Amino acid sequence: MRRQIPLALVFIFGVFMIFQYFVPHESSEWIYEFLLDWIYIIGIFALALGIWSLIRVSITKIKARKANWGYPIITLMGLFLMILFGFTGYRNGSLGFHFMTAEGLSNPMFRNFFDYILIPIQSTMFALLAFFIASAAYRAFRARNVLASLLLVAALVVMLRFNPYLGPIGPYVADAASWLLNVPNLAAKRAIIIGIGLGMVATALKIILGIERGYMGKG
Amino acid sequence: MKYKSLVILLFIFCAFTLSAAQEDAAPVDTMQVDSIPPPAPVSMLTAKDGENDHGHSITLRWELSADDGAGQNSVLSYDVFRWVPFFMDTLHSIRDSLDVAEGAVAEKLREQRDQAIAMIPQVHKSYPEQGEWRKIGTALSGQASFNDVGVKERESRDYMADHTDYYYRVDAVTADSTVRAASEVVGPVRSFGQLFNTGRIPVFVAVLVFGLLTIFFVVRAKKGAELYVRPLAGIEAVDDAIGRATEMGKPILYVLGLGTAADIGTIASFTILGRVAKRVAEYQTKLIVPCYDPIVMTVAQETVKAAFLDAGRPDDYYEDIVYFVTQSQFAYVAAVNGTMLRELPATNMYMGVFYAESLILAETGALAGSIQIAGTDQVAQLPFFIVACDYTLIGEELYAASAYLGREPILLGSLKAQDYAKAAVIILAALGLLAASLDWTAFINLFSVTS
Amino acid sequence: MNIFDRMMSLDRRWVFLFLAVVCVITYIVDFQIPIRVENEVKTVHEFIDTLKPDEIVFIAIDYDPNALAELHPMCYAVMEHCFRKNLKVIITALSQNGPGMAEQAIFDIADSVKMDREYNGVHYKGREIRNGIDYAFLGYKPYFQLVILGMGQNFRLPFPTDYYGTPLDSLPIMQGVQNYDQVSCVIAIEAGNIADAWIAYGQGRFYFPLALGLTGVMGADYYPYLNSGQVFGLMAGLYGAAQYEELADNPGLAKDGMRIQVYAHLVIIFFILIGNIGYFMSRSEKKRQGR
Amino acid sequence: MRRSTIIVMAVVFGLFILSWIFRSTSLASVQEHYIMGGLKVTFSAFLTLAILSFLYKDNPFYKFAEHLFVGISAAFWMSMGFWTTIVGNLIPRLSRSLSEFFQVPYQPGSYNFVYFIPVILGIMLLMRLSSKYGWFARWPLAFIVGTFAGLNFVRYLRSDFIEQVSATFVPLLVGWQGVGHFISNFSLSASGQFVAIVGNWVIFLGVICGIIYFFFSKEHKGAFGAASRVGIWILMITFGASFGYTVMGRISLLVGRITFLFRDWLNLIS
Repeated sequence: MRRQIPLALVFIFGVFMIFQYFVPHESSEWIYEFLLDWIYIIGIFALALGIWSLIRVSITKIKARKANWGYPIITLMGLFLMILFGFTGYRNGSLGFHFMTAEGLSNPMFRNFFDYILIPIQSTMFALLAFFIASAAYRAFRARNVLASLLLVAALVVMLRFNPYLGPIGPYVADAASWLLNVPNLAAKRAIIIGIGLGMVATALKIILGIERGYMGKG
Repeated sequence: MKYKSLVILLFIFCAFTLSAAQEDAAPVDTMQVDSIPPPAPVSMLTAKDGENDHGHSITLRWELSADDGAGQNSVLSYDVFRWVPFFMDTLHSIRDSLDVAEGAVAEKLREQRDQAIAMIPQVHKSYPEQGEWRKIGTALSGQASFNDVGVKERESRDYMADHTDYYYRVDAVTADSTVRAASEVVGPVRSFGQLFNTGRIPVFVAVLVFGLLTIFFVVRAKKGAELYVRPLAGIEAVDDAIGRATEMGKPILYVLGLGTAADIGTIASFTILGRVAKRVAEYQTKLIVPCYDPIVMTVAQETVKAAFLDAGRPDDYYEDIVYFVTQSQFAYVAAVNGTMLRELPATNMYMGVFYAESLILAETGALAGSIQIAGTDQVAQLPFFIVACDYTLIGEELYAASAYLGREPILLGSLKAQDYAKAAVIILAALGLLAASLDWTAFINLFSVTS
Repeated sequence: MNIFDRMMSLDRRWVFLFLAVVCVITYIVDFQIPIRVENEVKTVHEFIDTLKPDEIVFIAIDYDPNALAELHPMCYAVMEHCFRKNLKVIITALSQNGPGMAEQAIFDIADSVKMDREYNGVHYKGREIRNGIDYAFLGYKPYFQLVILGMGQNFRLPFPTDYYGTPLDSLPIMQGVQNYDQVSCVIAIEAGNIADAWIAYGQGRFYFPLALGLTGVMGADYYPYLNSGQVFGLMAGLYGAAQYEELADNPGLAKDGMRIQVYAHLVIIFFILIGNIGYFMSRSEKKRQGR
Repeated sequence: MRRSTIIVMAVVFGLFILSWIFRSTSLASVQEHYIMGGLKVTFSAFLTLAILSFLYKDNPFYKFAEHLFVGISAAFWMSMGFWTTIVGNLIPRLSRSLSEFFQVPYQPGSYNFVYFIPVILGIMLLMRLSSKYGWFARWPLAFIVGTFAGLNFVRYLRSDFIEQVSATFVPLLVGWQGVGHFISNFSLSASGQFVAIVGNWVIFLGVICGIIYFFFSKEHKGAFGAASRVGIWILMITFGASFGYTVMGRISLLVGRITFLFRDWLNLIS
């Protein structure tokens, strides 16, 4: 029972969604919209589990007093402060359980934390990619064998496509780069995508039929 | 001076572009527009229920006016009109009041609105009395069709009732919008929802063929047919990597990526996680699984727990093997980066759906000296994994991995089905090539999905 | 460990440091790099460069702030070139947030044109750019296809007044200007599907010379129109803008951006080469020792 | 704590205060809350540098920024989820009094009762925390996995299979008007007929060879092996080219941060 009912649910909803795709009628659309709405709502309940997990792991680390045990305190402080700002605000001069008002977010600190803590860290993490793309290129682009050489040459040609110091060969490099990006690129991506499509479809089918059930626990 | 026509012309154009504020501010004193002879009207106007839809739409088609792109070449656009009963204004005024109403008044108005909506088919029967022609849209010159699309939500102002008799007319309009030619009226026509989308027949055929193919090979595999699968370096590395971690006494980091439980790539990754976790439990190595999505975390916990049970070591399982970090892309990456440099895992596995963070993770992992095995179905991230990881499962290989690791005949059977589908793709592509070269459009149209 | 082994296994922090230093220096220090000019940009520049004073150029600024980084430099380069050549400019903005973009460009360029400058050896005296005389900004109207079609009849149909509410007939620049027939070319700077409308409904119907300025990713999709002659020139992304700045001898935002890009790319290529030289040399060394 | 650590901390703290003071004074003429404004810019810059310091090595500043980021972002998404999904979508359909409490317009409807189902499923999910009834959590998971498996099954069959296959249907001879025409108009220019024809051949053969590379149940030997090798070559060329193409965008991101540090924070350039 503990496994059969969930597997039956997977089958029923999976098959329903397949048929729904072919039925344009209004009632089929209504059910489709309801189902998607439900998933968002269940997601929020799951988020509560997630936050609980984060808090528990942090507290375990703090209690164990292993290396770096102090940092989870910062995580928890950030978490609770932001929750406090996110769930309270002033409206008509009184503090309460508010979020949005006509003037925007009811607690300006929520916005401040977003703009001056989340955004700078986020963009800097993203910007780290500039450095990592350089170090990855240095480390991995070695002409060790045919495959590695192809990888290396294609990357070099594309990276040189607007380089002004190439003299007369410059235009040819630019043409070669755009050919690489338009022709082999298209072919390879299409081959990969067709493969992915088949793999996904097969996996989805195995899930619906209950063949692939590794994601569902035992007992 | 053709004052009048120009003023009217401007007026109509402005009304159309919704800039009421500027309508009157246009004194015209220097401009001349020559008078335009009336254009030919459109012909053969037809109206039909919109195909393959949920109803609430009518498709109009016509033959272009003789003066559109030819003849006097004076037609600039087509105005589409529908006959609208005055009763619809009553309905709109109920909607208006409802917008501002509260409490019991709103309740009452909502009831009135629903009653009014129920009467829509009936009031359209009074055509051509108690109603008037109203413009519902514009088609540009050269276009010979128009879709009158409403919505199905009764709360909306754009609600268009099904099973109602509608009447249409199309005007050919010149630059001087007073100079126009009306078509014949078409109607009555009714909209309704269809039960089967014929535009999607190719998909339906593919579903049936692929489904039957898979079931056939799975059944055959169950009966015990031997199946060959070629070796995949990335898969073989998984076993070695777990062994290496055990020898070194270091943990294994398994990253499920940014996918949600909605992504098949993530679900494939659960299966791989299950296999890895089972072996980890047998070898008694430490496993770390930080998660980005809370539902993914929940499923991953179930998976790992079941794997430990399978391996006969349920007591070694604890809930925090799989833990939630945060649902923010780069915060998750920052935390996983930190984990990599502090726990120094022997092996990092990245399986599932990844975005821009792929390279940040893989480079940090390389810095920490871990063996790295990646697999993703995100084509854009494959180059970075290929460059920065030791082994990469490319696209479809990620989905095949679970079958490879498990070596269960049923799962291998479905791989065979995938291979047959690929063979079919090659044959179809070759045929399609011929078809395209020989202008054999009938074949190409077999694959066109229209809606 | 000999030098080649060391070249092969540099600490990656050297790569990081080198890249950071080069980016910061090329960012702060204002120096010029040569830009290789492609033909499709040269045709645009030449077209505008050979126009006579008081001829009219129509510039469509159809992008939103999210494409600003790529398209603003292009818009600035073209507009300044027009004003320096004493051309008159009619501007529209057919995407919703376009007017903000257009105004910002107009005001910034007006400031810049006030200064005396020398481009390609020609001295240009600073001058005041006046609304209604040197340029007209018609503003935004929805339904861009209809607006483009309507302007083919008369600019006054979609735009009875300019963006600031002045009737077009009271603007000196618009005297005798009815429709596309009186403008010498249309330069459409685009971040989306309005580009298609300019080709299909504008050039396709009224046959004016059309040049496109596009974002980098859009570029490749529009080359077929260049080959078929529907557009006479095409500028794509920051690189396209940099080429225009190079031709106009007026380095600006795009060349600044390209300077950083070119050198950052060179740093990466440099490290790839170092790695490979080290790899091949140490391999041949090992072979020799092995023998 | 080691002495050197304390010195570094003290220096960073000192610089932080200095930056705060300088930024505040420079903002005093433009902003009302200039002390707060100075703190905001300084703190943003501190966090930016803390993350960048990770490139040197893992250090307390990075750890601080990382842990702060995790906590705040988790709470951010939780607040957003609660207010948009629960308050914005669920409550207006379930309860009039709760809608009034949260001041959102109540939306009565005859099918609203179905919204109790996700609430029940959500509560079942929370039962995971109980060791006895934890297995109830599989119901909502089964619902989600099943729904999306069905949804993706048809959608990917269409977008990644049928549409991609039909996209390979290209003519092998582009604009063919006979051999004479082809030879007399022969050119190697990027827009010429020859290049277009070669392009279509490469696309066709590339797709076929790429697909052959992904065959699992056939040994890659002989002609089949050769095709699969060509397949992986084309994949590698593509990966190299995509890698090279991405560099430009990534450098732009770095330029964005340099702009923040040198213009918005240090005010070195205008």
